[in-house]
Amino acid sequence: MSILIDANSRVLVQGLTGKEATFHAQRMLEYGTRLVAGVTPGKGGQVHLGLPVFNTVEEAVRAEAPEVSIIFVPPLAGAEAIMEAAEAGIKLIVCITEGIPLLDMLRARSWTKKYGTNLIGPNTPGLISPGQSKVGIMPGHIHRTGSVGIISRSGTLTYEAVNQLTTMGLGQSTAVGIGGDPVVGLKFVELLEMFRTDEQTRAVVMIGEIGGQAEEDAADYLKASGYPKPVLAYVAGRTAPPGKRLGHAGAIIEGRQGSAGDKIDRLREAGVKIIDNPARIGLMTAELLSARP
Amino acid sequence: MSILIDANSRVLVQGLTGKEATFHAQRMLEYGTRLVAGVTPGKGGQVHLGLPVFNTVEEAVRAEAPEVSIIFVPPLAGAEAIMEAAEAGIKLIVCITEGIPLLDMLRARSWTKKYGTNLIGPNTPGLISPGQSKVGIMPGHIHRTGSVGIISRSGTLTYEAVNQLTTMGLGQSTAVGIGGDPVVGLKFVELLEMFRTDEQTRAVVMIGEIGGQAEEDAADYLKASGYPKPVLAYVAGRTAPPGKRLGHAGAIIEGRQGSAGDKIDRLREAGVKIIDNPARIGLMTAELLSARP
Amino acid sequence: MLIHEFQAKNFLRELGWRIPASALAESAKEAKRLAIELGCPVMLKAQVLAGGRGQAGGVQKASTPEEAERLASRLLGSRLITAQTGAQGLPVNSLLVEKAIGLKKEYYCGLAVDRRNETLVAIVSRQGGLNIEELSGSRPELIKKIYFDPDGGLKQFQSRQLAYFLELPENLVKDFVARMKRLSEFFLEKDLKLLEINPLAWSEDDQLLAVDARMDFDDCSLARHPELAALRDESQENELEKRARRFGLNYLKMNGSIGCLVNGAGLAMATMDIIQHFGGQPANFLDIGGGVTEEAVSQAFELLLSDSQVVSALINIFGGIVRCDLVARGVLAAASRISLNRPVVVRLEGTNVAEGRRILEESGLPFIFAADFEQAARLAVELSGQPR
Amino acid sequence: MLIHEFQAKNFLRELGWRIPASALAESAKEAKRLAIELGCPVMLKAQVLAGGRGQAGGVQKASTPEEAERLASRLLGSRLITAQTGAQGLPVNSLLVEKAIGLKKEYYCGLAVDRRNETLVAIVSRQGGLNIEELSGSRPELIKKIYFDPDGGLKQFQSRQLAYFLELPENLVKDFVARMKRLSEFFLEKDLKLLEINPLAWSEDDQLLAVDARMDFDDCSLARHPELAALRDESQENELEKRARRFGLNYLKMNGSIGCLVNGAGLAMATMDIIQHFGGQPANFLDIGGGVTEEAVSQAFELLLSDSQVVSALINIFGGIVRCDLVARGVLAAASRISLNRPVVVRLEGTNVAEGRRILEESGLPFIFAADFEQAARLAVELSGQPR
Repeated sequence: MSILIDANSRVLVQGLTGKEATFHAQRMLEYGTRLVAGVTPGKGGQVHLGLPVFNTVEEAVRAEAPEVSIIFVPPLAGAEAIMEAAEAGIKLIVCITEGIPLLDMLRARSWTKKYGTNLIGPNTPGLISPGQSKVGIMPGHIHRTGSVGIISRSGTLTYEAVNQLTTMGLGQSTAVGIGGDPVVGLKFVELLEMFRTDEQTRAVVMIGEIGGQAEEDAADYLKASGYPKPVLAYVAGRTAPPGKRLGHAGAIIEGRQGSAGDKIDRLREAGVKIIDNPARIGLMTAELLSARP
Repeated sequence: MSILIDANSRVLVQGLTGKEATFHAQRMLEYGTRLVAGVTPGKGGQVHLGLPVFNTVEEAVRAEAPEVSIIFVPPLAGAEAIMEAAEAGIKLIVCITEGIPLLDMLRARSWTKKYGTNLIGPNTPGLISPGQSKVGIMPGHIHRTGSVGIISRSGTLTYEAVNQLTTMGLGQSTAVGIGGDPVVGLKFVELLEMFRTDEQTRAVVMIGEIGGQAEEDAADYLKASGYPKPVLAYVAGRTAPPGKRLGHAGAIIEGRQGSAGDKIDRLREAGVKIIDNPARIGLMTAELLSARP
Repeated sequence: MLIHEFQAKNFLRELGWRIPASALAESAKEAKRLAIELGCPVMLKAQVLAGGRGQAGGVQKASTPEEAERLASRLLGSRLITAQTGAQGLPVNSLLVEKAIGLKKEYYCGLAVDRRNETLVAIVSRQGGLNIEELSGSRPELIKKIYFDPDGGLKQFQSRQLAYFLELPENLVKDFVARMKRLSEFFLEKDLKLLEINPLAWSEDDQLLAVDARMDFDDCSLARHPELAALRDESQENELEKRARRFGLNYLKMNGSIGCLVNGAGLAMATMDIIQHFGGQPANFLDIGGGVTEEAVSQAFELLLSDSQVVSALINIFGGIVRCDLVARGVLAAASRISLNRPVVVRLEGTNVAEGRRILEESGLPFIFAADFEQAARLAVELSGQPR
Repeated sequence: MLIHEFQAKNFLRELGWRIPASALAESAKEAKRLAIELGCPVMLKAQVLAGGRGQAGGVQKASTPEEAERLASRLLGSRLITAQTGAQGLPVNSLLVEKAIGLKKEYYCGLAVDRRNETLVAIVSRQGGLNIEELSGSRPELIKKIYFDPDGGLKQFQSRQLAYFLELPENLVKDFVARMKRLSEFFLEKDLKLLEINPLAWSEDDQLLAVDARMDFDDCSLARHPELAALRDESQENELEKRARRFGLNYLKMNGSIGCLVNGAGLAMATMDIIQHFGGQPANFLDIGGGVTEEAVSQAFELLLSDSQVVSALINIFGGIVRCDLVARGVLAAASRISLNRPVVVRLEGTNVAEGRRILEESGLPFIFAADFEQAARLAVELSGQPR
């Protein structure tokens, strides 16, 4: 079993008829993802990529019962798209949209908490359970089904990590991009907890970066839970200067908080195997797993 | 045991130094209520009626650890007073203030729900566990300790009911005025549930009135729960014309909803003993109780 | 506090809603002039603060300016009796003269407080012009409700859900969503309890049109909205009720013969109920409230007796916050101004009851004292000439 | 987006806050004139978009108009290097000339996003003028935080808690509460990420005074606040970074010799890290982003090479949304405009990798292809003359 999504997950695409959404929806369909509907206000009743299009998520849910929604809408419409999906009863929302205003996201997070909805992102490449379902924009072909869980705050760096793992013959159970924004939904702690009880997953690779406290929280969680599976971590941004935002809105060392050094120290203390060279994520994972029965 | 308050309840008075609050705080002290502090912004550090006064509820809670707060503040400050008490960790708030704007109360209710705080009122005479504690503005001397629980949407009509009971030799476990506004905190259902498991309480008298759905909800609850104790009800406003507000902001028959007739029918169906003559609340309760072992 | 249709429409116009061209007429001549200006046919709409105007003849269509003048002269100065006004009706002091517009479809659109769910609700119906409550009983499938909270407000996606439920043509969906946003913000900012656009219409020239509107503001919030308080039309209120309000009293005229003066809304209702229980008819609901002054009690008592239908009076006080002696002094003050020519039954209980009774007894006036609630009611009914 | 102190103070003034009398000077003469007008002593405050101005000599006191002129002529036109600016500093194009005011007490007051708790926070400290983060480490007892959510806003009772924590004199509590209400509404309406009044002061004439202010707006929200976007002072930005922003690129100048062009912020950071891991020094952070065009890639590459510190370049692309062929074409477009006089290591992977590689190979230009991430980094470091 993977986490969050599997071959049966029924997926809705919010903003389906847009250019980017269309492109990625096609890739998802090719990958085998079970897309069941799209939503674009004003285009209800149309058929796009063979999928029925609805004006509202509510209508789409009534007609096609998706459990998962992937959001491709403009930044200023992002928070409302999340709220709409949450209120309509979607249980897992994957928000690809980048550049959603911070206060909008605080509001959207209250909604997902109120409705008990799992949110991935925003500003995430999404997630994939290789061989089963891809709900995201990552290149599907680099993945292989396997036993390594991946949780990452980054996009392309995750592809890099996945590629290294696959090259080493290590497949993935589920790879989740949690998004690079200051406020995102599921973070390391929640996902580590899901991987903990996932039988398919034998080890977890965390890809962190500077900014925020998510890695520190993960370290605390791992320590407190006596985590039963090996965890490896690479934290990007050791060379980052304080006070400067490195691309991701969340990747900024503010005052004394959020430096890569601190995060690495905390994770190491919690028993996590630290990867210093980002080109050796695959190699080190393979070594660690082969050292175990 | 009574419900909600007893002789040990530590009580804070918000707005203590005001005229009305001072008057009623004195009556409460005379009754034996364990008042421990007051709050009036700008008067922190003073002593009033022998009680320490604080600028904020937070400070009062830190210093005197009240669990209950009774609010006497002007209507436009009422909702904030409730929020302040809830955020400061007060577990039972009794809001005497009348005339709090409706939207303010919707906001205050979200806070009390978020903090898991019990709210009585607003626009309530408060509540009393005779012989133990009075957190309200009712005349204490008409009450006697005993086994009848009272839940009422009205003020003076409750005094009338209590007086009749006491005259018949029937004391009260706890008498609670839930308030006459359209939006109030604890209603019949929650309080019936508390009386259900209260050993001191042998019977419950409900005093309802036109408007809203609280009596209907109570009927549903009583039916569904197989309520183990006898319940009597008087519903005021049989002669009320539809569309006209009778004093209480909540006492209005809107469209088809909220008429006394409907409420009485629903309660009767749920096995409640209906009192037609409001002068015979005491008598009918006595008859019912004497018919039981 | 209800405001008139034309006042509500002024707000809607400010909020970007389209409304049919219209203006207010206070004379038949003006109505004719406006009919000419606007172009016939026009609707003449009586500006009274009650629903059910249409069925009561308060909304009339005029095909010519002359007809407008004729109808207006009949309506203006009359009292309109609708299902919601009571038998006395309400005075028609002005008419809204409004261009009659061809409509493709009519809807209902409302914002309200849902007290049971303790939240706000936006309601639309595919059929407009009707009573939404009746419709929700008989044709629930025509109605959609969306709940929202006062802090978060109505979201655009929620308005879109309403728009698509109404099956609005696509070019009106955006209009509707944008207007609902501002409308809900207005609702929150101005502390409304109810706001209805009924009918909301899709006009023949493909516009979204607010054909009639109703706004009910929260009286409790008027202290922070003086601009709203200024909109109150006192001509639409009963004279006695108006006087009562000025003294903070809750008074409501009824049609019986027993005047009641009670403290507390619940006890006042119960007093009315028990009077009826013993075969009498209450002349009024009157709650003097908790924070009452001697002066207000005095006014209350005078007001009560100024109702010529009153044959007997019943003072029923259970002192709590209100002290019996204060009530007694207030009653005496009134009695010193007016002649006490009808029997007054007095029942006092609670705070300072002895002092209150003493004051009334020592006045030498012919009060009839009752020992308890039931006896008081029986006596009052008896003295009203309608014994059981 | 940070704005200048004087811009932030303009907002504060509109919001009802008192600020010391002040005006902006762009020349030493103007500074002198203002010093005369305001009355000495005055403070001269360099308007640069970075903190730490005081310690860096960017805030000076002048006791006479002549001293003001002298100090101003020294500051204006210089570059101020503070702990937050980097080695190049920021140009001082204007000075705020401000009346020096006697203060009884100084506090800190801030509104911020608390990303960990996913909510907003109001923070005050009994000591002002200092760095709040350092203070919260060393003297947490001086600091009080109140959390609030963007929908409900900061409540008055919460501001009262802050005021009483600060032990403000009673007559300033109400001022503080009223101003915090408007300040927090402004924060929400204008999408701020951080708003600091530091120091907030209790002046000798018993006023509540905002002595310095800092506002940081959310760049993501500027699209809905054109009036804010207009406040951007581009003179405070690095030329290369400015050019990059115009093409939607995330570029940050560093001090090393290896220019990097990467897609994705995480991979870009990792590329910098691995360069250092192998003993090299990155010349920049450059993320071309996901929605990049050929034109933007071309600009990015040109920009990268326009940094004269760059000895070797590393193009590291893992194609996902971004296609390798698009990147290749963009790079070629740039190479056709500028001379490729430094070694460029290319590592392509992912979407359309074969096509991308083919395009670069067929160009005949001397790109150095790497098989994987590690090899690419090693090569770039080697070619930068800093082999391991």
